[in-house]
Amino acid sequence: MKKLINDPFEFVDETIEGVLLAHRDHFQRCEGSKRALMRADGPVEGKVAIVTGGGSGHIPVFLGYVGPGLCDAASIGNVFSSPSPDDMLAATVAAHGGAGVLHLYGNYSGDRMNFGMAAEMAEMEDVEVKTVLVRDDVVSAPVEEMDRRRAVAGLFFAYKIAGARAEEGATLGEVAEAAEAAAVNTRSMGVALTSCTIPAAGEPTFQIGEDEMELGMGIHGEQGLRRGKIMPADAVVDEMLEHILADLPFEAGDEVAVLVNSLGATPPEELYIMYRRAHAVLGQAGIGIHRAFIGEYATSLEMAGASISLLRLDADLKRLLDAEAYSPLLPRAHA
Amino acid sequence: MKKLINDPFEFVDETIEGVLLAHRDHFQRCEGSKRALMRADGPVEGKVAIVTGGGSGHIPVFLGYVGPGLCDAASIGNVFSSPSPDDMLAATVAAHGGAGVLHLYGNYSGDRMNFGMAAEMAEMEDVEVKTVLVRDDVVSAPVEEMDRRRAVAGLFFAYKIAGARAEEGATLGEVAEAAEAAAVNTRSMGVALTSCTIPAAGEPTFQIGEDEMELGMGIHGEQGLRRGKIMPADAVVDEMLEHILADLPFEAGDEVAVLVNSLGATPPEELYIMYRRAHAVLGQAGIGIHRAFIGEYATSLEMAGASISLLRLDADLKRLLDAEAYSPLLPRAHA
Amino acid sequence: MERIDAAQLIAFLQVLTEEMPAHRDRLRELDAQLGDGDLGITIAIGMKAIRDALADFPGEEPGMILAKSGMAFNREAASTFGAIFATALMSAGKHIRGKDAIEVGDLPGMVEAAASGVSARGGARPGEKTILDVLLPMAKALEQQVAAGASLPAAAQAAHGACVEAVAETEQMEAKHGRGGWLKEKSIGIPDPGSVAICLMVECLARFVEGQSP
Amino acid sequence: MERIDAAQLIAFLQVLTEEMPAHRDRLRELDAQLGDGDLGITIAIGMKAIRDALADFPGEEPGMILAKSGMAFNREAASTFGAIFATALMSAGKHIRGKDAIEVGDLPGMVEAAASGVSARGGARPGEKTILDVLLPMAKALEQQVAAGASLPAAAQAAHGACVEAVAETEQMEAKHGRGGWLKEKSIGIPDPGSVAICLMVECLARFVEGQSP
Ligand SMILES: Nc1ncnc2c1ncn2[C@@H]1O[C@H](COP(=O)(O)OP(=O)(O)O)[C@@H](O)[C@H]1O
Ligand SMILES: Nc1ncnc2c1ncn2[C@@H]1O[C@H](COP(=O)(O)OP(=O)(O)O)[C@@H](O)[C@H]1O
Ligand SMILES: [Mg+2]
Ligand SMILES: [Mg+2]
Ligand SMILES: [Mg+2]
Ligand SMILES: [Mg+2]
Repeated sequence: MKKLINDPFEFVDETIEGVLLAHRDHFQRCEGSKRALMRADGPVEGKVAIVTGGGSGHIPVFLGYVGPGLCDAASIGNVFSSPSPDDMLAATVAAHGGAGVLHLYGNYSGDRMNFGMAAEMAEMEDVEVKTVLVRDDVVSAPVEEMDRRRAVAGLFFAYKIAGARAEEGATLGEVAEAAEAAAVNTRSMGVALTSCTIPAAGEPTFQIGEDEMELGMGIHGEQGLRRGKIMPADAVVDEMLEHILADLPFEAGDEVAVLVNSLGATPPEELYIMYRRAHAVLGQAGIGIHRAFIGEYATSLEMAGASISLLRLDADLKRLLDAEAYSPLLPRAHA
Repeated sequence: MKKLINDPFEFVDETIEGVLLAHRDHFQRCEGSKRALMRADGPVEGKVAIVTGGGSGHIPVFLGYVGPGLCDAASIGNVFSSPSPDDMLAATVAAHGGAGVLHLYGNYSGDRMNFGMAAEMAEMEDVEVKTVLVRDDVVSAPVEEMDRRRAVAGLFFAYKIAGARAEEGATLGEVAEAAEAAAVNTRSMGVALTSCTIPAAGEPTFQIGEDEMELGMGIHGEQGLRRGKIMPADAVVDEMLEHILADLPFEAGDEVAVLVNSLGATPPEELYIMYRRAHAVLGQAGIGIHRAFIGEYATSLEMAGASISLLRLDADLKRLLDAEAYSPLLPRAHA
Repeated sequence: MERIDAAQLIAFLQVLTEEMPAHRDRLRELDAQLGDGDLGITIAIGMKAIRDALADFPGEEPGMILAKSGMAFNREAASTFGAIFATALMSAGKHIRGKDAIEVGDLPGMVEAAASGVSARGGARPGEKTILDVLLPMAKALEQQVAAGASLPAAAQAAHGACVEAVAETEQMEAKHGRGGWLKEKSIGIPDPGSVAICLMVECLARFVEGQSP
Repeated sequence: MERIDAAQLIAFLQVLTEEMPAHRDRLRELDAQLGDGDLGITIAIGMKAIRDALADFPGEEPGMILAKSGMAFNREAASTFGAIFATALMSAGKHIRGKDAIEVGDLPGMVEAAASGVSARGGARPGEKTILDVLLPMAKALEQQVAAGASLPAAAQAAHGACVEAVAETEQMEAKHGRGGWLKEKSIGIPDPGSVAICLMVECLARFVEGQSP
């Protein structure tokens, strides 16, 4: 384990401390929780608040998606583990601007159960809560069982779309609808070349050969579609897009946003090499590219690998995707 | 070597292709060169043009610093190798808006010699050229031999400052002065935990033990100050800041900008843990922090490690640092 | 020992929270095969959280101690297992509300309450490779023990035996929930990590009530 | 062989560009010890660039072929070494401008011209662990050979001998330029990679003129 860290059990709290010190104008702590942050200018009176959360180790997911045009607050747990209901409740109550709260997060059972408890408690405190789950990873379950699918980098699209809709002054129902529209129109798939190491575990989560890759792996090291020899980037992109395109399916004439995301160690150069191929494949399929996002949007600590996400756009989604948004932890080209 | 690439010898050209496809509104090729890009809206008539360049493998350095408020064009070479004088000349001529060109790049002999040839040729074509070299790595030579020092992530500050000054309509001499002011007030030091692998080489540039780190290593794997056992992040930051602070020296009452930069594989979480310590150490030393930049600003492919850079500010530098700037390849929090 | 009063429950939690972290690596490895490998850490952190909370428990009745232990666990080690475990302890604790000691006759009902709480929270049904698959056989074994007039140590022993068997049976189940659910048939052949953790806790309980008996 | 005309120079460049890439790994490793390890790749790419340019050379005189080879090398494999090597070849080429063949008597002047071009471009002085430290001894050896009336093969052989010795001497020098310069005294003990590359090229030349001689 080669890391620039101190006590592995202080990893999360020290990260949050650093984030707060570096971006004092952007974040504040939510009252009553060490593990929940919100916009410095929150709660925004009269606006639907979007609250997210999940395990640590995925920056910019989740804290990095807090900001104008994005989420209002996030609670984060230990590395790759759900936050506690207490922290989620603190975020929910703190961010509430009187217009209700959307719980928008990835479809992981720990998060779902704990957010479920938090939502029950919030409702006892008279905060209206709706929930939308992102479930974009095509290999995690067949399309007929979409509700069992896990979330990966497609979270970005859901945050961006829902955040813009809330900023427009929409109601809780409308914001939830926009978030769900983003969720059902997003498809992703990843590839991992190396494992990451959870600081407190001290050992790689999984073993993988020097010449192997795993297609479809989840962002916590969950098994993917298949383990095989490393292939050239173009072949990897082809195989990923084959699964992604067939799943929705995306069709000639569709317009999409493309996200090529690094899981951590994979450098931007490789993402651009992948994007180049994706651009060609989509062109061949008659699918138009409205906008490309390339960089670190959802990581797995220092894992080497990448994911591709497509969001099928209509006029509404396009408007929301193009709206202004800001967070100091996000790649610049996000809007 | 675990990489998502195709032919290693096409690595650079495919990266550039991807960048151009992904950011069509932002970049264009410079006439006559496959390895030089400029602002899509360039040349900017009447503005001093800033041209940079160097080896590939460091994104966002160099292409990522082309944009409004930053550089006007960049030429890039093979991985970790200087661009050719032809490419530098193409960038220089294409970006020239009639007000002269500043060659602003890192102090590496290959770049210096090749930019030297390009500048001679540009002057034969009646383009006035001035040159400023960034030389921020404190361990690469003693302070009395500052002109032998190499550049690392401190490039960011020089681009940001010079770019803002040029945007203000300053003359070539004034822009060069601002760039030099940034250069002489910047100090950096890095630490590497792993090597990177040049795609065409196929093997790690250097060997380093599973429990070792190298303090002061350069961004191409140039030897640093000392090889030793990995230390906790706080101790690493303390040792780096000791060298950095003593070098200028930075003193109580100074105001600085802080850059904590990932060399590639080191995740943002670790950068924030380091920043947290840097914040404390600077506070203790009575040094004020005007602004913090945390993320990937100058990388070495997939190397694990980080660097810290400090820029000592005065009122002018502060104004220039805070000015607007944009590039789709830069972390958001850069201005 | 025939009853577990508040002081003894605290003593037991002391032993439990000391012992469980030792299984960290085994649970981590098991969980890594089915999911993300965090369960070992979850248990270690959660047990420490209970341990840190023990000082606040004197004066509380056993039901409340169980509920607060669950909440403390999930506060510091929130996760699927944390939520499920907290739900189980809260449900079991609610079942003995008002009692000043746990007697052998309370056990079947407590475990049944835990099982139905877990099922309500996570939507799992028997045979889906979750801790339900140890809770339900354990409840059944305890009922039989109580019906046969068994002592607390004997009942705990039998519960542990049922657990061990039940864990072995989870090996052949296909996971439907949590990360294991994404593996589908590939999840077969590995025991359910959460169930292994429960089994280890029951083993510790059985040893505790045995060791303390006259 | 007593003279190298344009056709023979092209033939030599064919051999050279075929052989040099084989030294890739050795040069990479040497350069990695002093700097960034790219020299092996630089040589491989640069040599390929010259090879690809060969088709354009017929019709050019030898001096122009040298100059264009240097430019082609540095266009595709720009680097410190590329700039230095291009400068060396351009300076040597300029020295024989107008001649239709290189004769043994041209060699000392060509190498001296290369050395002063390199020194002007990069500011290095003798003893600073750069290719100057092979170019200068080589020029001296060639001068002696020419004064003694040596044949072209003999002179080339002697130049290579001088190179080998000079490379060995660079081991004891402290680097002052390029990446090696940052290592200071730690650069001692390793031969200068750029000089090793030059030496390998001269060896190839010596074999070429030997093999082709009657
Ligand atoms: N719906 C559920 N009901 C009951 N137990 C569950 C459920 N889902 C998961 N579990 C238990 O939780 C264990 C995994 O816990 P944990 O590692 O925290 O989950 P994850 O890391 O996948 O979020 C499983 O082994 C299983 O025993
Ligand atoms: N100023 C100089 N003059 C002459 N030769 C030089 C000079 N600087 C470097 N060299 C030569 O170039 C070689 C290194 O080339 P290269 O690997 O391209 O440089 P780098 O990677 O450090 O930019 C050295 O071994 C040395 O022989
Ligand atoms: Mg987990
Ligand atoms: Mg180099
Ligand atoms: Mg788990
Ligand atoms: Mg080199």
